[in-house]
Amino acid sequence: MQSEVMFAGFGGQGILMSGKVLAHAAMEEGHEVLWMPSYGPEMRGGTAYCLVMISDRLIGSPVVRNPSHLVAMNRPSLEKFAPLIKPAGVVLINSSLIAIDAGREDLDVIKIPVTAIAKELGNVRAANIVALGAFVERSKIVGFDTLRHCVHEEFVNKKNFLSLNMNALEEGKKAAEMLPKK
Amino acid sequence: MQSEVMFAGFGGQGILMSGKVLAHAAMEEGHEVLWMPSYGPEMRGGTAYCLVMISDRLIGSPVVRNPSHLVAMNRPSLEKFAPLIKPAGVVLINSSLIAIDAGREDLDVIKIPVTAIAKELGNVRAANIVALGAFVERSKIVGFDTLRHCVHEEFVNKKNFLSLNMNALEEGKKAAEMLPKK
Amino acid sequence: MALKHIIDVDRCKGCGLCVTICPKNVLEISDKVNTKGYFPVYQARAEDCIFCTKCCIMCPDVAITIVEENKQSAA
Amino acid sequence: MALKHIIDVDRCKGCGLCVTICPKNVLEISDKVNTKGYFPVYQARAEDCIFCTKCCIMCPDVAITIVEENKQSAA
Amino acid sequence: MGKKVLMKGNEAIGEAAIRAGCLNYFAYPITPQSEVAEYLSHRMPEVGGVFLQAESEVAVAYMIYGAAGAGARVFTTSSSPGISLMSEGLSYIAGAQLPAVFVNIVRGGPGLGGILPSQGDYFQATKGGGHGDYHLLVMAPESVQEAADMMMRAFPLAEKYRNPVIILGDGLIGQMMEPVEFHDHLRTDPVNNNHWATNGMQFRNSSKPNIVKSLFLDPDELNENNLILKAKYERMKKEDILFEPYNMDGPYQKLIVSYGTMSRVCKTAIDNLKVKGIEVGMIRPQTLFPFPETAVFEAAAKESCKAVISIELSMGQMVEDVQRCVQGLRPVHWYGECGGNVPTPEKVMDVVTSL
Amino acid sequence: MGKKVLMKGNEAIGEAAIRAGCLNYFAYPITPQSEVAEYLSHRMPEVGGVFLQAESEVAVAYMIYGAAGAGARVFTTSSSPGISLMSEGLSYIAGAQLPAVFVNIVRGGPGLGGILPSQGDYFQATKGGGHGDYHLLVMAPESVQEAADMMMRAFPLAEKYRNPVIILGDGLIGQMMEPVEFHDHLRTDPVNNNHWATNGMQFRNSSKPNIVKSLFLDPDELNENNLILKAKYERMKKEDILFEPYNMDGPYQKLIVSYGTMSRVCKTAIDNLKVKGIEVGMIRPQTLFPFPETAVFEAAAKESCKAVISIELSMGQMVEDVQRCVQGLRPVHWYGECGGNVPTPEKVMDVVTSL
Amino acid sequence: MGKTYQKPEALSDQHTHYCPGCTHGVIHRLIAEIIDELDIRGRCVGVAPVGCAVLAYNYFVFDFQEAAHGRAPAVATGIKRVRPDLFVFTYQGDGDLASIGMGEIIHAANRGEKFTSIFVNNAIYGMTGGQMAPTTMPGQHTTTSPFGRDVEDVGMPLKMAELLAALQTPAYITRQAVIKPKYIVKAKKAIKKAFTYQLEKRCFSFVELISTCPTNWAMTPNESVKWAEDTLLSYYELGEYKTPESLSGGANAK
Amino acid sequence: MGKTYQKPEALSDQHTHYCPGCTHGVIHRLIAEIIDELDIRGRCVGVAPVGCAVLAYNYFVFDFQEAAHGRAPAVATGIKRVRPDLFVFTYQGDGDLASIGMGEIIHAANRGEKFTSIFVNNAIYGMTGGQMAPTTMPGQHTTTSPFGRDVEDVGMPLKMAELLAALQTPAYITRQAVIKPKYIVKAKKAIKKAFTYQLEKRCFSFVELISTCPTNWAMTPNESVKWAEDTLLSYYELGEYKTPESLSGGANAK
Ligand SMILES: Cc1ncc(C[n+]2csc(CCOP(=O)(O)OP(=O)(O)O)c2C)c(N)n1
Ligand SMILES: Cc1ncc(C[n+]2csc(CCOP(=O)(O)OP(=O)(O)O)c2C)c(N)n1
Ligand code: SF4
Ligand code: SF4
Ligand code: SF4
Ligand code: SF4
Ligand code: SF4
Ligand code: SF4
Ligand SMILES: [Mg+2]
Ligand SMILES: [Mg+2]
Repeated sequence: MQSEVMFAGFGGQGILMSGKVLAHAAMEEGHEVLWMPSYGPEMRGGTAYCLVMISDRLIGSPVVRNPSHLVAMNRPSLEKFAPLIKPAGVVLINSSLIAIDAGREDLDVIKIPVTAIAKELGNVRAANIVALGAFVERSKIVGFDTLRHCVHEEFVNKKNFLSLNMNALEEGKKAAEMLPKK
Repeated sequence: MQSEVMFAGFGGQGILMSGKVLAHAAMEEGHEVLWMPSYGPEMRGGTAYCLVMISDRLIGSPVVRNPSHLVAMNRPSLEKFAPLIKPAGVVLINSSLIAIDAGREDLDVIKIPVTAIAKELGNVRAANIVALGAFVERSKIVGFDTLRHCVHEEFVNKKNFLSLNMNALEEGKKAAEMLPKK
Repeated sequence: MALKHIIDVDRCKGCGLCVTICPKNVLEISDKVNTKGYFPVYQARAEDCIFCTKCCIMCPDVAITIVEENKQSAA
Repeated sequence: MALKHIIDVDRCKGCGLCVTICPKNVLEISDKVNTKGYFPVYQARAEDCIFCTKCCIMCPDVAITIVEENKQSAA
Repeated sequence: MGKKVLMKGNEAIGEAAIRAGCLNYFAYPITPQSEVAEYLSHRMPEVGGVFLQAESEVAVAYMIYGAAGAGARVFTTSSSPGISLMSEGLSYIAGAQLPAVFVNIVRGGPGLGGILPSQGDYFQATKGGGHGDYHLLVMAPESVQEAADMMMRAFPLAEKYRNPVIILGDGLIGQMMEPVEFHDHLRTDPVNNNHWATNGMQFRNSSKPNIVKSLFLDPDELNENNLILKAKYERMKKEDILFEPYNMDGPYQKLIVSYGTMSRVCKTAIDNLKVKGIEVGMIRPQTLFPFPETAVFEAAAKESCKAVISIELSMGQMVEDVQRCVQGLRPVHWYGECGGNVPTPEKVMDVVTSL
Repeated sequence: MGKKVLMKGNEAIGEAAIRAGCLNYFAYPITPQSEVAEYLSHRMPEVGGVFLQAESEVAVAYMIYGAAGAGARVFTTSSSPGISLMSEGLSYIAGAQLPAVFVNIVRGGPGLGGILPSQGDYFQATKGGGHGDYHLLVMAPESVQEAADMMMRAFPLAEKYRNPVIILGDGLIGQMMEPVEFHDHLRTDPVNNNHWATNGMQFRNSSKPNIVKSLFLDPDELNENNLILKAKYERMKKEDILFEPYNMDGPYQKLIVSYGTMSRVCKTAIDNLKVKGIEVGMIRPQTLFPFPETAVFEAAAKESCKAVISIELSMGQMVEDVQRCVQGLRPVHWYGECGGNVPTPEKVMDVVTSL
Repeated sequence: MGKTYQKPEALSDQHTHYCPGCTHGVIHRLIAEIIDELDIRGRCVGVAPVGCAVLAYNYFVFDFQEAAHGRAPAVATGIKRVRPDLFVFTYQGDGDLASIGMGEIIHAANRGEKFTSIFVNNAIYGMTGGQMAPTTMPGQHTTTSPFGRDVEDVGMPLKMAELLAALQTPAYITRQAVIKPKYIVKAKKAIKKAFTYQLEKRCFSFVELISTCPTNWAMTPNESVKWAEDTLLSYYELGEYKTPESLSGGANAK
Repeated sequence: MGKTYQKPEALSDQHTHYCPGCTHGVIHRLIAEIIDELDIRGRCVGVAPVGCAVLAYNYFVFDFQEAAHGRAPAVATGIKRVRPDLFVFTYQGDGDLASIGMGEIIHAANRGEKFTSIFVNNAIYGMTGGQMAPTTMPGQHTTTSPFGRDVEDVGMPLKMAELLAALQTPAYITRQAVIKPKYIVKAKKAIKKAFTYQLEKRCFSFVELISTCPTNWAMTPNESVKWAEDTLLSYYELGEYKTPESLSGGANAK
């Protein structure tokens, strides 16, 4: 079994980091993982994304046309990637910044105002971790405790941001829990 | 039929030019010719030389281990090249600067004090043309009139040197004529 | 001939340089995203504008133009 | 201890720089070729030499040395 | 081996060099490998090593020359245009027989090209971008782990042969994170360099100067130097060819030759085809020079094999080596893409089955 | 054709360029080709052309890029290390599809090496010293006359393909004098460059800017550019292969493949062997890229032929192309010398007869 | 009172890829305005660098060549030598011009090539993600000077205008800034002067422009302006460093 | 009165390949003398250029590296960074250092690399047969400036000492000559000072030495000395251009 998660949004929205935390958690759980970012000058003012691949066996091709899931932090990235997601995939829409829909019926779309939630927590930059919490809660792609552990590790050396992000993770989880089960 | 003439001496002795004039003359007479100089930093304070190849048909290899003839303007070049000359080849020794012999019996060695002759003509730099005149007179490798023509062409734009070198050519010829025929 | 101050909302990247530079404090950043995802600037106090072109000179994205009103009328 | 002015004939390239530079006009170019084909310098008026080392300082080929006589005696 | 950490290829390359005892790094930034420099700009001071951002790649090559010539273990990283600028330097380093490690995180070319994954520098690396008769020892990893492993292997090989080693990655290898386990530190110093390095006569108790140079004005000496080099390359062919056979036990009808990022895609394609009952074998060269000539020949010679295909992220470079090795025994095909689009496993399956 | 004059190869190269209508020359001195610059430093002013001694070979490559990009006919000359320094530039020029002519009077390498004749830059020229998928059109003269002829041919070819052309000579070709007859002046201007050259919009009555570049950040566009290049190289293989068969009519038992200076020696050797009753044939590639693949294959395939040998002034470079073309049909041997000693005809005879 | 302002014709409609607040955009605009004013669009060739301005050719409406990293002055030399009737300028960043391209800029300036170089000094490598530039300030943190530029280790920031002014060949060398309108207005005058010197075939001309890189300085655009004004301008003094009229060697003549 | 003089130990017995009267030999000797005097032969590494001094490694009795044309400062940087305990100098001609190697020398100087560059300015490319150098004098005939250097076309001769003195990083920069004993004595003092600065780890040091090339100037050695004194010294003024003690920027500071 292999699944792929696409994280996408503006540069500066912490896209690469949430992907990395997820990859870390999957690795901790003994999976094979691969994290691949977009890179280079196209990042200037454009869409940044990263793909996290999680698998039970050695990961072959790092090139995936149709990822399993999507975390879309802004509108251009939803528009770009939603059409590519495999049927039944979880698609998280940051409804604070995205007013449109995924435009597909065969996906498990969850709309969460992650930016607004982060703002309420005191720092808009934690939106990526809110999204991560919500996404993992919905997709169950890794265990939540592992995820908590990995978020902790990520921020343990940035003391000012640790509790902010631990809270963000829980708030994301909560927001997802409140959605109707599909 | 192909023959090769090696001109050798110090840098500054006009070695390359006398070779070039000979090549020119041979070309004028309808032969295939090739002129190959030594080049590069080994010229600094060392021995300069050039090889003139004259042939009735297309010249193949420009690499010749055993030239037919030698014009040696200083001692190191005589020592270096005399052993390589084909039997019966003409070897001109500039006896003004070279006190030794060719050390071979099977060559047509002619000793001419070309530097001294040039000095008498008023310019030691004409020694190369004295040598050329003597060598051609002895070897008959090209017609002397053609040679005169080519020396003239070479110096026609350096008016100060024209008559000097025309004289040098004749003096070289004379010096060779005075030697016993072999 | 009256002058008109025009902000091309979709060229604006919301950098805020013009806001700081405006001598009359005319400009503010909007809270509505433009098509490129930026929050563009707008003339919050258009009536104070003296058409000094400082904002035009500062703007790295040539998002602001000032034209003579009648020339624009056709638009 | 007397000084001795020695020219290594085979190092000398006959450039003549030392000849010009010698304050006592001691040096001249020889008319005998050395092994490398150059006409080396020699002390034409050795008795005038004041061992000022100017020629040593000038010589690009370190062809001239000045030593204390007794040190050389072994050579 | 330590515990697994999740690391970018570029960072793993930097870390592996340190573990290989290489504490000297000179480089110039270029996408997609700048993270190596960024990583080492704080790691080198930590371990007491040398980190210097040079003014250009031309200068980098000669800083490497100087440092290696002085007997130090040293490496650099760059990407395609930067490696081109090092061509003259690589030729000098090979000619002077200095050990040093180069990493090329290849991007799309020619010219400024693009920054996405490419294998367009195969010729440059294996046939010698610089002038004269020399070869680099060329390795190509297909994963972050292998990139780290090859780095640690590269230094001893460079020193064994006194020859530059180059590792060819691409933007995927450099930019992606995968779990990686590092080997233990190699706590060795460069060996034997007292014989040739300019490390100061008094430090090696010698009164004989060492000269580092590639100038041999005398043709016999230059020929001699070239024969020494040639002998090394022949020795590499005997002792240090590396390749991975993949699905080679079955009765494969097609043989893929493919390396690096591209070979991972091919592996997935091969696995998928196997499920469909189609057997395809693969030779994955891990050293591109020395090239696994015999392995490719023998694999092609296998009875079941009907065709060979070289699959590359280039317009057809390795295919020439494959053709040379297969010696007309089987038809040799080529498939590739350029510019940064890495073919999908599906595309590879199509291409292979339609042969 | 005019009358025969005795001229150095280097000077003939300069003169031929002028006759080919190329009035722009940028270069940096290096033995053994500095005479080209010395010649043109007075000839260019005479004909109203541009002569500039650049600060380095790196700069030369980009002066050529700029001048060619502006629509001018332009060329340079250098020798091995200088060409290495142009690697990045050559890749840019090929990527931007600019026509220009380069001359490499090859010297012994690697590194500073020596200055005597060598063919050690075969790989660099034919496989691409720079990064990325591109090729130079490579020609190799064996005489001063042919050097001049190839120069005149090089410019139209460069413009036909919008691709750099390189001529590989060596110290013999550059330094020797032979009689040479020049073709009449080509009084043409570069054609079609209004479509792409940055020659000023007003001068071509256009309101559309022309852009000269090799950057294609979009992978599809970069792939497209590479496909255009590939198509050109395929076209070269169809339309512009040049080679000379020598003594190919008889029942030769051995086939030599050899070019440039080396092939002249081989011709003498073949003639001498013929006198002794031994028949040896030769293919002399005049274009090294495109390589006369079919000609070599067919020549090797001839019944009488028992062995093929690539004879080069290198440690074995062209031999790889020969192997590739011969496809295992006949054993392929190699003989070569490096460093500046050109083998004598006698040595070649020995080698060939002992096969 | 009040003035009009409109986008110059030499500038294309295309939106730039520059980050919000990046002053590359300001410089593009100035160049385009002057080219309009001098009416030389039809014979103008720009030479783009490798750096954030690598795509500059998309933003202007005249011929352009994209050079290799650092080599724009050689490219411009090639163009100008074979076509002296064209108007040619290079546009280069500090990594491009002052690091890898040092040889080319000094030699072009010293030969007195008759083109203009616009030098965008933002004290960092923008394009590649914020590495140290030769012009990075002492103590400035970058991705390759994570502890701040250590002048003991890598020396003081390079002052290109001063360096080029030390050459003997007549030239116009000036340093300006583009961080606030008052500087921008002066910068425009300087660029126009530089272009005019070229049109008059008088000399090589060089305009250094102190710029910002909010993204890699990790500041907002407004913070960037302040930092540039406070920190950069006190080290990189603005002014005319050399004019073709000044005695050869300028301040540096001995 | 009277003194002794003997060949320094750091100089090998090998006869040089230099032309008669070429001052490369003088410089070699000075370097060797100072290395003897400072007793640093055992930790000395020289870096040879490509130029007539390409074979310098044959004439000294200590470790040597032969660099590529122009790249000696990069090579020296490599050596000195990995082995700060070694004593390192480059020896470079004007083609090597001032033309192709411009980028490397400026950056090494600006980083304050702790090695010494000996710069042999003979206003010509000696090795390759007398082509124009960046330091060739206006009107000087060379094989690539057959009508004399045309400053309208290729600019004024480069003054390397002045140029490097315009850098901010502390350094020792001096120009001396080796054409007559009186200059040679001073040149030796300057080189010794430069070496000492290196030994004290204080700064990059640079000694430009006005030299002759009788062969390619087509003069006798004595004529060469005269031409150098009359022509070169009036353009290339001798003196100390910068010391680590002088205020940063020296004469050039604004
Ligand atoms: C030969 C080469 N080396 C390195 C690079 C990578 N590179 C691209 S842009 C750049 C530096 C850009 O910095 P700067 O010139 O200051 O321009 P900015 O982006 O700051 O405007 C570098 C190192 C390259 N493209 N080519
Ligand atoms: C890359 C490269 N370009 C050119 C050359 C050829 N070359 C050798 S020495 C030299 C110039 C020598 O002049 P200079 O540096 O002034 O030294 P000099 O001989 O005058 O002492 C040149 C251009 C080379 N060897 N390598
Ligand atoms: S024109 Fe002047 S007053 Fe009006 S908004 Fe712009 S800066 Fe403010
Ligand atoms: S300066 Fe321009 S881009 Fe920035 S906020 Fe103002 S209008 Fe928008
Ligand atoms: S030591 Fe002085 S006086 Fe004696 S020869 Fe030399 S220069 Fe003349
Ligand atoms: S200076 Fe030296 S080489 Fe020259 S003539 Fe005097 S001793 Fe001989
Ligand atoms: S990275 Fe810096 S220089 Fe580049 S566009 Fe962004 S702000 Fe401008
Ligand atoms: S060519 Fe000039 S620099 Fe070279 S050794 Fe001869 S005189 Fe000296
Ligand atoms: Mg910058
Ligand atoms: Mg010189």
